[in-house]
Amino acid sequence: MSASAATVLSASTDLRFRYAVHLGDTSLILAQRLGEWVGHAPALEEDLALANIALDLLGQARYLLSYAGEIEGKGRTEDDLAFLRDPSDFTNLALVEQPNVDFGHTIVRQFLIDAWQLELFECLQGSSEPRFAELAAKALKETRYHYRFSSGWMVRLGDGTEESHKRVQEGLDSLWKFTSEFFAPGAVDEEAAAAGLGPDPASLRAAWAANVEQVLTEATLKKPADVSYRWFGKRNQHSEHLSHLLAEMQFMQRTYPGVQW
Amino acid sequence: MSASAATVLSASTDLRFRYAVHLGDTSLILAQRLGEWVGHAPALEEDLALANIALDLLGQARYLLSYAGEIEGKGRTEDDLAFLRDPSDFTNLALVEQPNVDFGHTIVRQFLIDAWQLELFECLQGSSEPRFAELAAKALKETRYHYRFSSGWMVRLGDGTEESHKRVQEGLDSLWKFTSEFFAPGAVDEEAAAAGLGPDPASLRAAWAANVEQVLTEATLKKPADVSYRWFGKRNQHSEHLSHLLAEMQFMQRTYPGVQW
Amino acid sequence: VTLEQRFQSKVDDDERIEPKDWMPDAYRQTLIRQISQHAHSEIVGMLPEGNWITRAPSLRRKAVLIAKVQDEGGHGMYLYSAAETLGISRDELLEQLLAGTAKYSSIFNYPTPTWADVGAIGWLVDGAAIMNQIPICRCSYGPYARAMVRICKEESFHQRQGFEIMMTLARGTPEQHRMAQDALNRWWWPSIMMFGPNDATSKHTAQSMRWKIKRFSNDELRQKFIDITVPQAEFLGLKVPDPDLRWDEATQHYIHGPIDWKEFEEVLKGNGPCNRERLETRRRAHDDGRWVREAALAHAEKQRARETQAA
Amino acid sequence: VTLEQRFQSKVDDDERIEPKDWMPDAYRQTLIRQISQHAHSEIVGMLPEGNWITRAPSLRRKAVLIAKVQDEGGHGMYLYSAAETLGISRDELLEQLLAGTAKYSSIFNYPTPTWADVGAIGWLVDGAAIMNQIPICRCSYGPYARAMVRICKEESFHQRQGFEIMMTLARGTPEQHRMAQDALNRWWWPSIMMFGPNDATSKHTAQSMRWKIKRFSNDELRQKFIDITVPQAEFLGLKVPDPDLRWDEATQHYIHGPIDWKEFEEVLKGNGPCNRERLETRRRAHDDGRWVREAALAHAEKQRARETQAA
Repeated sequence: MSASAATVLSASTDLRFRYAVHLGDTSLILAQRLGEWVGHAPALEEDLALANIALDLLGQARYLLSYAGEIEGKGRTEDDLAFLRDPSDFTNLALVEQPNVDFGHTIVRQFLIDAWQLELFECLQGSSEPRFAELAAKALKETRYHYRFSSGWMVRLGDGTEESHKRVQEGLDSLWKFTSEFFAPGAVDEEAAAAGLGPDPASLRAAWAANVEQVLTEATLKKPADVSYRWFGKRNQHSEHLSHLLAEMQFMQRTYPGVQW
Repeated sequence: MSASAATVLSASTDLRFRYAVHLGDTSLILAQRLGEWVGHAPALEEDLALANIALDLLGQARYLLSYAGEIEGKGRTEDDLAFLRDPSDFTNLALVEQPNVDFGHTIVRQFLIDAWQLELFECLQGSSEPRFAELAAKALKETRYHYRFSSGWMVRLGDGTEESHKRVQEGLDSLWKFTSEFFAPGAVDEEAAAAGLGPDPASLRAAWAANVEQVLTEATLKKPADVSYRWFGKRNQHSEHLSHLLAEMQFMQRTYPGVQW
Repeated sequence: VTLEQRFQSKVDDDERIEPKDWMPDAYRQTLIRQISQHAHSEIVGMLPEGNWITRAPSLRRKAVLIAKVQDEGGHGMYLYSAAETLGISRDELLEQLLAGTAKYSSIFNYPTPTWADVGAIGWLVDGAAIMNQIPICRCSYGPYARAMVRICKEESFHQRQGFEIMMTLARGTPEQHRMAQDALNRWWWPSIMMFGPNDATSKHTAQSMRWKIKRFSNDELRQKFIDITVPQAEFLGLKVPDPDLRWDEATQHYIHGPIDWKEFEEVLKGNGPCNRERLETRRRAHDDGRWVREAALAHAEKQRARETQAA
Repeated sequence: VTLEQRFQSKVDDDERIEPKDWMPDAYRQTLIRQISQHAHSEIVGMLPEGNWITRAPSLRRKAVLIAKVQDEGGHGMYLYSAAETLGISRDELLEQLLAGTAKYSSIFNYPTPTWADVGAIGWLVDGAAIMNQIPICRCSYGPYARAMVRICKEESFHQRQGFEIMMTLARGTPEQHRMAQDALNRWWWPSIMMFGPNDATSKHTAQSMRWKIKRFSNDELRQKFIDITVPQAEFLGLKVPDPDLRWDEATQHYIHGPIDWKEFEEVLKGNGPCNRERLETRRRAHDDGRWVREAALAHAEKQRARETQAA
């Protein structure tokens, strides 16, 4: 984030809006997925922990989408942005919309994104936009806790039983391709970096990879080969899962438009 | 159906509307459930068969809901009735909204309802309302085919392997309680019977039970004990599954109201 | 004096019984039954409201709902811990729940077909629960009483949230008002029945009163709940679905119509609208989670072995 | 004359080769590969459109969509049967599909995020498929040619339905128009790539032409498709997402911009947006259905035993 004061000032309203929505969508959609677990987790402790992570992420999403609505200046609220946009308007990372499948897949998804958010929020604290910096400081503390939970389970499952190892390795193999999006150029986060709003996505890779590799080693898991996957949620390219998730999430607001709840 | 000409004439528009909606909802919701199977069945032949049954049921639903909208005279179409009513307005039998779970549950659900529709449509052919009689004649032929499929699978699964026997017995134990609704009084079908529109629900029980018992015997399955279950879809009392099913089914129409597709 | 007499006089003097104290076996068994039943209710009670987490109509409501359901899980944890002080493990208790031999509050066998049900549960079910639970904060058994203090605080918070949902709906659009009224229609009688059978037919009351596990009779608590709740319904502009309900000047109480105890018995026997679904859901979560719990154990075992080897 | 020469002269004379006829092994293998690939494409192709069955926006569209996906399953059946006449079983073919060793059309590795995708698949994907398949109705191998006649009839019906969905959207509300344009943007290039690599790099063409399994080159068919489809897009009021696209008076053809063959290769290699999901879905259906297939076999076995005993 080495943008000069001049570029900082030029970070347009539109860009700040889109960046806030991108980060907010990622937290929101992941919160929605984790919310599906509540009442159904493998044990009571995990149920509470997943609910907790969902709550933190939902808090981030509300902060970011409210801010986005505010700077957009068209009177859209956090709820308008969450419930009244079409799937193709969402710019969350595609990883977070992937289904829960089982606890193993859920933990892999969480671990990969936690490790990324650790780096993201660390850097975002230095954003030229105080609102992003403020969010990042709070979210970083939360993410450290999430990461402790998810990396702990990566190790327990990877280095647990034969079955748990197999399941979590499958989850890893299945979800790995979505991590290429974290660091890929050509989307709003790159623009945001150029304007000093946030970190250059590519710059997060080294620390993320080192972190992930260390945990995978401890978990006796095999790091999947990198593939050139290029369908990115942050470029509005989503899997089929997102529209199903949104159909459920948005149903009430779509059915009763303009109503207070 | 021994109503006199006088009662026949007095079968109010409102009653015909509600009866058509009740029967139409049952076919519609079951079609929706079967539609979930398409592309996911145990083998290609079953995939095609389930799609076929879904299509027949959907045809029945369209006929009945169109007719309901017509006699209601408020300009509501089959789509308005299918996509713009709330769960509590639906009067389908609760059995048909129960989730697919596995092929065994799906077959049990289908078999129980097929055996009921056989009797229903047989009698409904004599409805004082020609439109119901016409629907019944066509639907009866379809139902005979559905019943052949579902009863055939009941026997194959019940008298197949240990696992298939266990699964289908579980499905039967789980779904049996919903059959009490078929024959219970105090809902629109009883009113319809009094007005000569359709059969007395209780009158269908003996033939249904004989049929079911025979198939269960051949399938080496144990008939569950009757329980006094009294939450009935036809009295607008639904399980939690219906609102999820409708949220998915209705999403497009709810999101884009008043639009042609 | 016998142990039993000493025990009873402590109870009579409003002293707390603690885990290491001597206690009659029947007292212990009654407490295990009651606490575990309460714990199971919290766990099963996560499901009807949890059903709306993915569909909550605003982000704020979603957050509040997740937090509430999470609190219920937390209550389950405190209560299982309280039960464990009486010499039974959480695993044993869970097994009883999943085997269908332990009870939980019948109210959770009713479905939540609409969003208004989330409001109605908070307002009525949590309201009735508080009524039942506040006296237990002074229960003779220390760990149970202390758990209950914490739980009651959170419950009354939930109850207010539920009431607020109902108020928003009742004062909202006609559809919302209808949704709220429909939920009240469906939850009123089951809530009334949460206090258990009439005193005349309730079997545990007398002994539990003597032991100060229970401090008011079922009918007393039910009456208290109705007296508080009916004016709230009026305030909301909703109609309590009891045609016989009337205010009685003489007793200064509301008189309610006859309760359909047959429905109560049926739901208790397992024939409620969701009994089977609730247990199946819990069983599925338990079964699907087995490999995870096994992995955690296996990993802990490996860690221990490595540490031993290192030492 | 050798068997091979006699075979080739039959082909040259436009006589049909039938299952019991002698044929070169390479001809048989080429056909098995092509027919099974086609069959697999029908089966996997049920998934992207099937994704919208539960959410189709009207009952009529739902019925049409179910029927269409069902037709695709039916096409899969005919084609597996045609392949079976060449001495390979459906089970073997399915195994290859699930093992990931058999190919299917890459187009089905793209997702259907919106309803407009159902229209776009009918219009573009079925349109391209027909272009590929019509010549196969005159293929030298009888069972394949006959299956294709039946399939082509249904496909052109599907194509019209897809076009009609697109028309309704393109002429509908601004949101609907946007949905249609977005779908065209996403499906255009993958459809163009359905015809396979440029003739210069295509390896199977020459021999297949000689055997009359193939009658036009990839580029010929692609050109034909573009020439027909571009005016349709104009008629719909939609913009083809190719900035270089232009009508060439001299050749009386549309000239298209460069194709991103790197994307084609990536999707072929398994790195498309849904490759993994499609196979996992098929595998799950297969695995979840195992107990059912086993039960059917076991029951048939029991029946046979009973009949033998009775006889």
